[in-house]
Amino acid sequence: MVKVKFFAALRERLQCAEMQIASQPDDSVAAVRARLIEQHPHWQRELLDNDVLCAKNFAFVGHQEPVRSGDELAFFPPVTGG
Amino acid sequence: MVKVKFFAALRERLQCAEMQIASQPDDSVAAVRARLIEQHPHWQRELLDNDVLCAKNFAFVGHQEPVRSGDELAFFPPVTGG
Amino acid sequence: MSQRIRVQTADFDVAAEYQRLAQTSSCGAVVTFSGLVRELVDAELEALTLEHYPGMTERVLEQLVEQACKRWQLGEVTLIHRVGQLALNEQIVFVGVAAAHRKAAFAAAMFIMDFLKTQAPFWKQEHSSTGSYWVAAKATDKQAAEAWQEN
Amino acid sequence: MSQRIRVQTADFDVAAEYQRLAQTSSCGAVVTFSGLVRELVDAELEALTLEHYPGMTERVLEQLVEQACKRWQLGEVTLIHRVGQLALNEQIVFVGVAAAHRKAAFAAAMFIMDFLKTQAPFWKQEHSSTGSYWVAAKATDKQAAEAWQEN
Repeated sequence: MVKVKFFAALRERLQCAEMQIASQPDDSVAAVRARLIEQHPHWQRELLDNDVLCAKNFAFVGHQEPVRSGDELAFFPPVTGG
Repeated sequence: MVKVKFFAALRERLQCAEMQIASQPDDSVAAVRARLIEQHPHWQRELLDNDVLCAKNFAFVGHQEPVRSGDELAFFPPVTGG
Repeated sequence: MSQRIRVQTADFDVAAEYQRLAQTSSCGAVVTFSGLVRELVDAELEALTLEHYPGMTERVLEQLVEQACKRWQLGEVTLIHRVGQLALNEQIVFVGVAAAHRKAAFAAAMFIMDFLKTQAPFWKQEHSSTGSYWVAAKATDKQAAEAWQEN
Repeated sequence: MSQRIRVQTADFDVAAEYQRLAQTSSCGAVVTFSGLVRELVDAELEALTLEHYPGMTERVLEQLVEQACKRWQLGEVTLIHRVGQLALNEQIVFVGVAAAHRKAAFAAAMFIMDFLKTQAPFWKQEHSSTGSYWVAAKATDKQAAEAWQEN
């Protein structure tokens, strides 16, 4: 399983802060995101937004990043701290 | 009369903090300095040092700056505050 | 080099943080930056909520401080960022840098703030008289962070 | 815009100065710089004497702050410089800038320090285990001030 978290405006729009999704062989961020959209078709526009950032195990990653069972993914909007 | 002040290392080397010197028609910083050296020949090396800065009435000036009776001139080494 | 990095709901005391930095006996220069909650231009701000990604935030802040320490000769760095609900005029973020030379202290503090603004997973939501809105990321912040890569 | 400029023998309180700057309700960014008396590399420093040119010093500091205020959008600027005899670890100089944006606050504080170092009539004399010496001006300080003219 892969843990998936959403933050801030994205969390509110998807109405989901955290979920689990089954991992697959040769999995990637892009593949996990595609399966999230399969399960929740109304998430498509939000998750495919070019501005959405992704982190794996607390570090920024690109969409081609490999994903394994036990990993934690997070999707979130551009950050606005400071 | 023109008031002349010296500061820091220059004050110590000339052994003079403040003095008065008679002003002359069409006077300038360079002319005052030349008269100071006439009166105190051993000041020549210190006062002709290229690093020495000059202020007239509390503002930096160049050596061609006109000088009149009542003005305050100051000669001092490069500043080192902060 | 010593580092002090905090993500906390509690307020911080700039006076105490400054004292800590000024005690570094080899450092003649101390630069501090404090960010505060300010009035909005177009609505009356009632409060600000700061959400963050626990676990990732601390890691990113540590990496920013480490990068600054590699880039400049620094004595001590403090980085504190608050989360949760903040009222008008409250303190949000503190960066303090003690260094032997002022140029390094200024540059490191600016570098940390510029990267924090684009890399650290914090999100601000403004609660104003007209509703609650997530703050949009600024293009100028992205440009400020990118400018460091050219040097 | 309000300015607070002081040349004094007494120490200053960074906490109080910060509080004053942080009260400027439209300014989300406060940057402070503090310069301290530090150990010498090659001798044991016992004390530092700061001489200045009363009358000119205040004028130059006012002009520096005014130039910064023309160049950037600033809310409040504080500039304090001590004179007289200072011991190891004592505070020498404080620059504090409150502004709406951090970039202006950082730039103005750096600008004021860079020009103060080359334009304000202060002179440091170090009293160390090996004697008393007037500090020599640094070429790097001159370069730092000149760099602003290129922008």
